[in-house]
Amino acid sequence: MTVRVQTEDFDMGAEILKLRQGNAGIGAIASFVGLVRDLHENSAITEMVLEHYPGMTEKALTEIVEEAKRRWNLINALVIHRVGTLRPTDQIVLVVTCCAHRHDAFASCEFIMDYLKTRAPFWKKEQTAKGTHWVDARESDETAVQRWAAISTN
Amino acid sequence: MTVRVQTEDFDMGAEILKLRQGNAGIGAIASFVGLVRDLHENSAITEMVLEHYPGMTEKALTEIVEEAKRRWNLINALVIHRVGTLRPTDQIVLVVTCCAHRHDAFASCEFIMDYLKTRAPFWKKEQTAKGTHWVDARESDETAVQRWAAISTN
Amino acid sequence: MITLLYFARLRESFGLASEQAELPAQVTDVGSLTEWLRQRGGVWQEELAPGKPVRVAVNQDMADLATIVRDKDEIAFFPPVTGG
Amino acid sequence: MITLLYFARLRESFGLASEQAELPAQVTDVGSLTEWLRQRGGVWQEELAPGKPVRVAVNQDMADLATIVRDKDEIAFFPPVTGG
Repeated sequence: MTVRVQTEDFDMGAEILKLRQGNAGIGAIASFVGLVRDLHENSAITEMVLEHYPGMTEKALTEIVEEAKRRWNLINALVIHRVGTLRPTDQIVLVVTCCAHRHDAFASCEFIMDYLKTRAPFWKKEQTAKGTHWVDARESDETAVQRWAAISTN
Repeated sequence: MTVRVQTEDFDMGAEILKLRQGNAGIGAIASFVGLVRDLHENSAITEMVLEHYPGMTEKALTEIVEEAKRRWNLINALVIHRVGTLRPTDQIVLVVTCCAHRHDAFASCEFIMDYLKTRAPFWKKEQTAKGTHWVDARESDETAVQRWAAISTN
Repeated sequence: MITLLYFARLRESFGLASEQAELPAQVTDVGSLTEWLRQRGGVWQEELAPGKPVRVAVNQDMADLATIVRDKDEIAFFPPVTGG
Repeated sequence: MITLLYFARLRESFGLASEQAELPAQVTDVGSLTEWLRQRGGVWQEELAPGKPVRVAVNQDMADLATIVRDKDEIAFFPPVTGG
């Protein structure tokens, strides 16, 4: 289980290869990549700055992965989240889950993303033609995370 | 939307890069890779042969992706499925979905995998120390696909 | 003429991947086609016995016993699928 | 001494990323600490007004108004998170 916060870009294919190497018990790998879009609420985005809380961010991500491990049969998992200045089409986040079976892989990957969105201390500031502004938290992200409280794991 | 059946291996990172290139409206990419495990129902697997129905397989996969496109906001999607002889840790299948938002990406990717498992004409034959045998279809795969009939898309 | 295709376990049991046949007079749908094949006896009777989990596609679309079979059709017989 | 950290919009509004302060006598929990900061007036009063969506972490764990604050604690104030 690995959690990284970094300014550098990541190579998804290489990361997944490293994660699964030497484990022939892995039958299913689900992954998610979040990218900077060029549009947010109808404004063209030219740049985005991601801020985090060093120390607490890594701790929060580790706790989310540990919780996923308690809920599903997770063989290995990886979370990489970038910080600093990013531009449209840049990669922001990578979540990978390795399991024996696909249901565990899909569910744990989506669970980690939903919790990351609402529990890990990151903040986005967008630059548009109108200037810069901090992105507001979305109600739908809170709804998404609360869903997991009611969902059985199998 | 691309569907491929091939004997060659695939490079997941390169495929995803190609799929999303030039589209800054993509904010979320979900993907799934299926791998040959070294164990199936407690027997050690040394080799596996994947057979398909040329023509119908590609048609079935295309229909599954089209159905996903009707149900979710899918910007682009890719399915690659290998056939021929494979060994433990080899990649079998890749499904990638590109969307603006993560819920659409996760749901459509899992939907395509569930339908592929039960509706696309592929058959696995496993080689173990006890000899070769055709893998039986699993009841749980049929249950997984029927779930989508009852699930709303948003 | 119709084209018959067999896959996976059925292909191995029958020792046959495909065959061309004149459409028999009594064959109008998948049900009567299956019955006609069953009358070959041996492994045909065994593998196509009622209740066996055999799937049929007509012209590359999944079919059931009531699906109509016509001259020039491509009809495939195979076990439940297990890919992915 | 306690360490106070501010992130994102709050860091910019306060013009301050962190500060060290003696734990004031009347501060026992997150609620009374917030009230103490609010009494600085201006942007402090504005950004920390009751009902504003401000999150607080004590020693890097999410906290609420009733969470106890002790000497040597690290307390962070920030808006709802928006990563991923």
